Amino acid sequence: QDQIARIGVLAPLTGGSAADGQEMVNGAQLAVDEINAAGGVAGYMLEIVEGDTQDQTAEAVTTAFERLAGDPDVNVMMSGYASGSNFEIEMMAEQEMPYLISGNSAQTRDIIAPDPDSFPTVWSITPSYDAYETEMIPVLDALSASGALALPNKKVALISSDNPYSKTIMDGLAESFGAGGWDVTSTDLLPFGAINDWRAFLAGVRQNEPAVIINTDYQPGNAATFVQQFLEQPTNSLVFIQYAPSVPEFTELTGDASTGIIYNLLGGPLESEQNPRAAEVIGKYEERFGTTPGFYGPALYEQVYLYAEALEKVGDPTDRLAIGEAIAAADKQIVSGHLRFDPATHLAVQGNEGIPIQFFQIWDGERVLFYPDQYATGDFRLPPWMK
Amino acid sequence: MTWPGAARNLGGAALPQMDDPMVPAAAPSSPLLEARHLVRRFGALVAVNDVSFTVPSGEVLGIAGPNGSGKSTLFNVITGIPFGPSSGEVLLDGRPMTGQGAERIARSGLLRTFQKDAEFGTLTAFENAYASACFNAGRKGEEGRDAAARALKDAGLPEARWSLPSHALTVFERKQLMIASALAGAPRLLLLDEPAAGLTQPEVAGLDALIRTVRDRGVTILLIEHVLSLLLAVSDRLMVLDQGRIIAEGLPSEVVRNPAVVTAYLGSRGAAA
Amino acid sequence: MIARLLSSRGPIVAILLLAVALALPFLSDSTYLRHLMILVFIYGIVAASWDVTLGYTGIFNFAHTAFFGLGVYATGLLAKLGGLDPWASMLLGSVLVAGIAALVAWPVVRLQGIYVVLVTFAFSQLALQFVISQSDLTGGTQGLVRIPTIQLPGYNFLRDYKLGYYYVGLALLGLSVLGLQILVRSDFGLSLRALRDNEDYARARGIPVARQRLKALVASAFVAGLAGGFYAVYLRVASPEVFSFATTSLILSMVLVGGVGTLWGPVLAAVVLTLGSEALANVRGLDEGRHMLVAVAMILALRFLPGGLISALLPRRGAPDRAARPTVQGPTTP
Amino acid sequence: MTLDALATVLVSGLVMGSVYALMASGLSLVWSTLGIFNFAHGALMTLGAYLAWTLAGSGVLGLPPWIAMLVAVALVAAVGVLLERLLIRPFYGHRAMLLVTVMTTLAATVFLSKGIQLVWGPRLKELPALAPGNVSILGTSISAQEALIVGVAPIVLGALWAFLRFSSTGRGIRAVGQNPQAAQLIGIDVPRLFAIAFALAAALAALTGILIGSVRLVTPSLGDEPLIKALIIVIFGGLGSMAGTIWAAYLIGLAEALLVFTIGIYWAPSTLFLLLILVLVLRPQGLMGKVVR
Amino acid sequence: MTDALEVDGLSGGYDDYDVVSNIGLTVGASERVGLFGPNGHGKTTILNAISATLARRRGTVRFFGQPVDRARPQAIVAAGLIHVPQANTVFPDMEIQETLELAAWTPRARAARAENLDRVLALFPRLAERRRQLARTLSGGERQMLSIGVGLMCAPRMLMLDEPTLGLSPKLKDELAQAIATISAGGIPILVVEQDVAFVLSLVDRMYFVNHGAITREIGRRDAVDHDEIMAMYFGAGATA
Ligand SMILES: Nc1ncnc2c1ncn2[C@@H]1O[C@H](COP(=O)(O)OP(=O)(O)OP(=O)(O)O)[C@@H](O)[C@H]1O
Ligand SMILES: Nc1ncnc2c1ncn2[C@@H]1O[C@H](COP(=O)(O)OP(=O)(O)OP(=O)(O)O)[C@@H](O)[C@H]1O
Ligand SMILES: [Mg+2]
Ligand SMILES: [Mg+2]
Repeated sequence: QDQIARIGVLAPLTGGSAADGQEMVNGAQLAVDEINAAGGVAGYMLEIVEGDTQDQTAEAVTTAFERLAGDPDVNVMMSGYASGSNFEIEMMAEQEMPYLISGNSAQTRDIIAPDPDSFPTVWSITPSYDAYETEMIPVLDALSASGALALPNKKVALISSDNPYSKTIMDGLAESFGAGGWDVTSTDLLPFGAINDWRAFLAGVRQNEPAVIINTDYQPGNAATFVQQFLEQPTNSLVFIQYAPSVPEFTELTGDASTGIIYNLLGGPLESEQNPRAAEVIGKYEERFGTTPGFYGPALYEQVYLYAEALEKVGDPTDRLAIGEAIAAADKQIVSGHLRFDPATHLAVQGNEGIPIQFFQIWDGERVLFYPDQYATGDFRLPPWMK
Repeated sequence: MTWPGAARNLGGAALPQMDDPMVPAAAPSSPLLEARHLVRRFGALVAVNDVSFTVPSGEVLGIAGPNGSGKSTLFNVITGIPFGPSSGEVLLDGRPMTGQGAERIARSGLLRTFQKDAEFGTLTAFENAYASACFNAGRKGEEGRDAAARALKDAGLPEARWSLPSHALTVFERKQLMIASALAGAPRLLLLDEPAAGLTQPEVAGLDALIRTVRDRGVTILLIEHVLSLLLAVSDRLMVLDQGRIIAEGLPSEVVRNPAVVTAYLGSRGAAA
Repeated sequence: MIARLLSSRGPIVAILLLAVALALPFLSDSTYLRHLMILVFIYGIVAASWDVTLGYTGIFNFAHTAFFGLGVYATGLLAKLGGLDPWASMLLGSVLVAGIAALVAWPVVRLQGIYVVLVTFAFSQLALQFVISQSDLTGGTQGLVRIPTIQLPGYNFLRDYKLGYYYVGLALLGLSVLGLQILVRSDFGLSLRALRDNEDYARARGIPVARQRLKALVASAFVAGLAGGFYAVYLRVASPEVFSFATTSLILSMVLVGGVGTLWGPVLAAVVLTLGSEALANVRGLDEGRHMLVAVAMILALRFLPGGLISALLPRRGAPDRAARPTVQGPTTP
Repeated sequence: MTLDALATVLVSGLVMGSVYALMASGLSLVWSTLGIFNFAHGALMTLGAYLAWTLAGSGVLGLPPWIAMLVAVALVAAVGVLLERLLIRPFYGHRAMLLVTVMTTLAATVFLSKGIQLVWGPRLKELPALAPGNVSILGTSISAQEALIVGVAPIVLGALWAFLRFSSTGRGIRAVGQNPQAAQLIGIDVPRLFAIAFALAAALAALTGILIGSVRLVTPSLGDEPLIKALIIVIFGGLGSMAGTIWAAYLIGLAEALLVFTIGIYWAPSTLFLLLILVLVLRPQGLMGKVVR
Repeated sequence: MTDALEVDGLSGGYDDYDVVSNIGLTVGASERVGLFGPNGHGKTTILNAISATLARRRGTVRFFGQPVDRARPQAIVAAGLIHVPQANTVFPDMEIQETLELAAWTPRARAARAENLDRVLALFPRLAERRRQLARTLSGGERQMLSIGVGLMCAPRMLMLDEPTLGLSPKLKDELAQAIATISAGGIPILVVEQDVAFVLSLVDRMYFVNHGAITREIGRRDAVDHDEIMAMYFGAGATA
């Protein structure tokens, strides 16, 4: 008697990013099953259709999109990330397809911001990455001020691999450090891909002994190698690595070696007593699939709920514009904080009242959230190699 | 691919065409080919060692010599295929050929066959000959097909075999084809490397006739051969190499009596021949 | 000419296929199917043109996908940053690619057999590295998005359920294969096959080996560039994955499964492989298994159709069976 | 360049060269004997590393690392035999054998690497080091595992070279590659030697995979990049020349280290490619290859 | 005493057609037998069928009384029936000496390696001069010498030679004829395919004429056919070659 509303999930199910892809589908499935068990929404039972974006080539993504779009029951699509450039946003807009996405928010903004009204159905639950570039210095200053950290100098060494995410962040960091009166001793760029040798960079570090070392390459394998090679001959520096330490694999690979490493996250699960939603969703996921999710499982879980609530309001899944409008009006607590959308960029609003940037330190394999204060689960400690 | 045009045009084509513009009449005044101090080294080995000779137009010059004496290498350095000389030079009609690039040399009329089988294996026999007419003699289309058909006929390849891929031909047919394709390319000097090897006696006799026909049409010929009956029958002059050097040169009947030639090359039985 | 065309079964099959292809959009209004067919057309062109160098000329050219990729970027940049009309960008882009191919050909025509793999492969890596490093221009690893698309007066390619792209793609495929067909059947094509069979012998018969190779490379690169141009205006994005080894091996499989040394074989294989692997994509839970199945199918096809898929449709002409001599061969250094 | 820097470049070039030489040797073996490029070589490396991981400490069986490595190598050798039967042997004498086997081995790569993803999942794995700790060579500190590779490579390569050159099976393998018919006629069991050659190459691949996997991390794409490098080295080293391959491996390793030092890691690969093209234009027969005429 | 080689009802060919059919021939225990006939009529194919280098073959082959028609090529070589193929290039990237040593592959041959090597190098001094030269760079005749040398290194109990004189100089041909005579005088039977009728006549006891894939005539030494008669045979058959 129930009608069916299908949700197209674009995800890299095969190839190098298959782990992420699987998590996306799992997260979505978890939410769909819950909603269906509760009787569906607005007379509709939800169902997931997968579109494999493989290695994220343009034609693979377009093919997956067309395959999903060809199904008349698919009136919404979502993804953690589908392509490197998010070009599929345009195709979504052409078909007025509601599209929820969580990755690559810089690309999303670049496509949408020039003309937001052309994309009424496309929304990103991740905020702008600007905070990655600007929040670092205030946090460091706060740590120094509190006496938790004594920086021996104002030198920082930066390294990145050549991908838009890491490179943009490194360039932004270099700029804000420069503006903050820091001496940026290096901004090395490595080719994108597996990096097995960080020693050339580390040799420079040992010469300059900067107070802060920042690696914006986001790949956990590379980061693990980086940590190991740094520890061969550590310097008295704070080590910051972008994104990678948030992935469970990183701690598995490095074991105790990663104790003391810091990293930050924008839009990741905000696991704190102040945000019980995160623990709840992650707990459900672990129970169902037996593994700890990263960000994309919970993200898709939230996206399905966002859609379900919009559908509840509108009642008709084929009224895509109305669905898009309903999503735009969202104002709720999700795993990563409080979600509201910025109409100028269609991204989630960033900030301690919106989706906050979270700083973590790894200690004995645990991730300790030490900033922002209102969500903190512990304090920053001096890494074991520092004096 | 078959060439319907070829079969159609065959009937009308008179076979030996002395007035063929691509086959210039003999110019007795100067030698057609002149080799000056040709040397080819392979590391320490000197395969061709200071070889000089001339070939007047219209002659059949036989070349003999023990195995490994440098005969094939001599052909290689003359034609630049696959390599030129270490030093020395080759002149055709007084114009230097050496260092010109193998295909240029071939197009100026120096066409060779190979001791080992060589053909365009997946092309039909006819296409093999046509490719030569087209690219070596610059005869395209109808004209090239005529030339190819004529050359194949001259070489004696049965028409029924023309549309077979050449790798499917028998040993003898492939030899015929190799000569036909050289003929189709409008040779002025034809260099044959052991064309009679492995042939039966009747086939050798056929080759004998073919060489004479080609010669009579004004093509000068260099012939390497170990089948003495053929070599002695068709050569106007005979040159014997040993260890890269010319050890005898002259009329065939005289050269075979030369004691140096007998010891190095002919042995007892050969001398009797 | 006509008589010769009709003398074999190939063109008849081709005309039949063409009729089916023309009618397809009327038989099904699925944009998904049309999209897949457009990809088939693009890959068909790339694969068929690759076979001109790989199969007909015997050049181990591993830069073909790079030519395709450069076509994508050249057209994308000309249209987006250069502000040129996308049609003109496609054409100019392919001319540019042909020019680059001439540069690559310079060392390639001088090298023997397998060394060509190295140079062409190195070139495609260089091309990729160049595209990635010039991120201000090309968008780096992120790629170039929002490439303007082709337009016809009064016709909107974006709101016609891909009908327009479908026919443009089909026309490009038809024209490319026809053009290549004329090329390989000409005297020039004959010389290519000749020098492939025996390089030294080709020289001995007056064929300018280096020059013919260069021309073959340039011609096939031009066509690949054209396909790249169409790819760019159709998908409206240029991303570095077009240079990837995965793309190369996908198209290579089309050439080999379809039949080396034929033009229609690769096109046919483009249809079969694209539609086949997509059909498997619809089976849920097959994920990696689907690629494994395709791999097995490919090996079986190579094993049991040594002349390629095309040989299942068209028995080879001319040579009787004995033509294919199953002799054991040692390392071939063509 | 200071003496210190020179030492760093030398050591890092030596490490890279050793890895390259190991990678390329198996590929070169198959190329110079069977006359094919085995694109599955990289996937076999990966397979070896995963098998060793499963057998060793972190995996199910918990064998000591050395034993795990040997067992994994043997298993992969068996896979090699199977691959030769299914992918190579049926195509002997095919008119485009080189290309067709490129394709079948590529298909095998897809099959193996997707299979590896299915079995072991996409997450990274870490192999226990055969030699833990760090050592210092010429004043440059590297991990003992890397030092082990530097030490093992010449031994393995020397043994392989001597085997091919002096043992009768080795000579037989070379002969079979050059002319199978003639080999048959002197009494060589051609199919058996083909299988041995392939098994040996697969074993070398597995060994390399395990050694690399214990320096880097084990991922489903562990063998991809090494395969490309190895391919380049084999071609550059000269066709069918094992000695040339090994020289090329060390030379390219050193050149790369030098380039990384002088112009940085970003442009080093491209520059290396350009250099290779230039060298080939000047020496069209490869580094050590003979003129094939 | 059993014959060295007994072939009965042997057929063989390529793909799906037979090139030779119903071949019957024998070679006595110390006999020299010749095969001749027009080009392309199946002489090589007969030898290939006997040495099992042809996939497709039927009929019986006995070697010193033992059936070998089901045997694989290496087993036939191990038994001592050695086939020296026509115009073969041996192993292009191996040195002469290495090739000859390798050729003593079977245990029986390895036992006699040093001795056989001396014999071969004495027979073809050119090979001794060029021990370190790669086979691919040899001249046509030198390559032929190497090919025969390889056959001799296999420690033959019987030799099958396919056009051994191809490309050899008259003098060398002579020496080869003598060598073959010596070898066979040592008790090794010989089956030789040859186009040089004079050569073959001087060498063998008996000859078979091969025409259109079948043996159409047997000529004994006592039959004393002369040159003209042989020419007539060719002309009768050769027209369709
Ligand atoms: N590429 C090479 N490298 C080394 N030696 C070579 C090379 N090519 C030829 N030779 C040697 O040079 C000598 C001359 O060879 P060539 O082929 O010219 O002899 P030929 O007179 O034609 O002999 P045949 O009558 O046996 O064909 C031979 O001893 C041969 O081994
Ligand atoms: N590998 C092959 N595949 C198919 N046909 C072949 C093959 N080898 C030879 N043939 C055909 O078999 C027939 C007999 O060939 P074979 O080589 O046995 O003749 P032959 O008498 O030895 O000739 P020749 O004196 O030229 O060596 C020929 O028609 C030839 O075309
Ligand atoms: Mg010669
Ligand atoms: Mg024969």
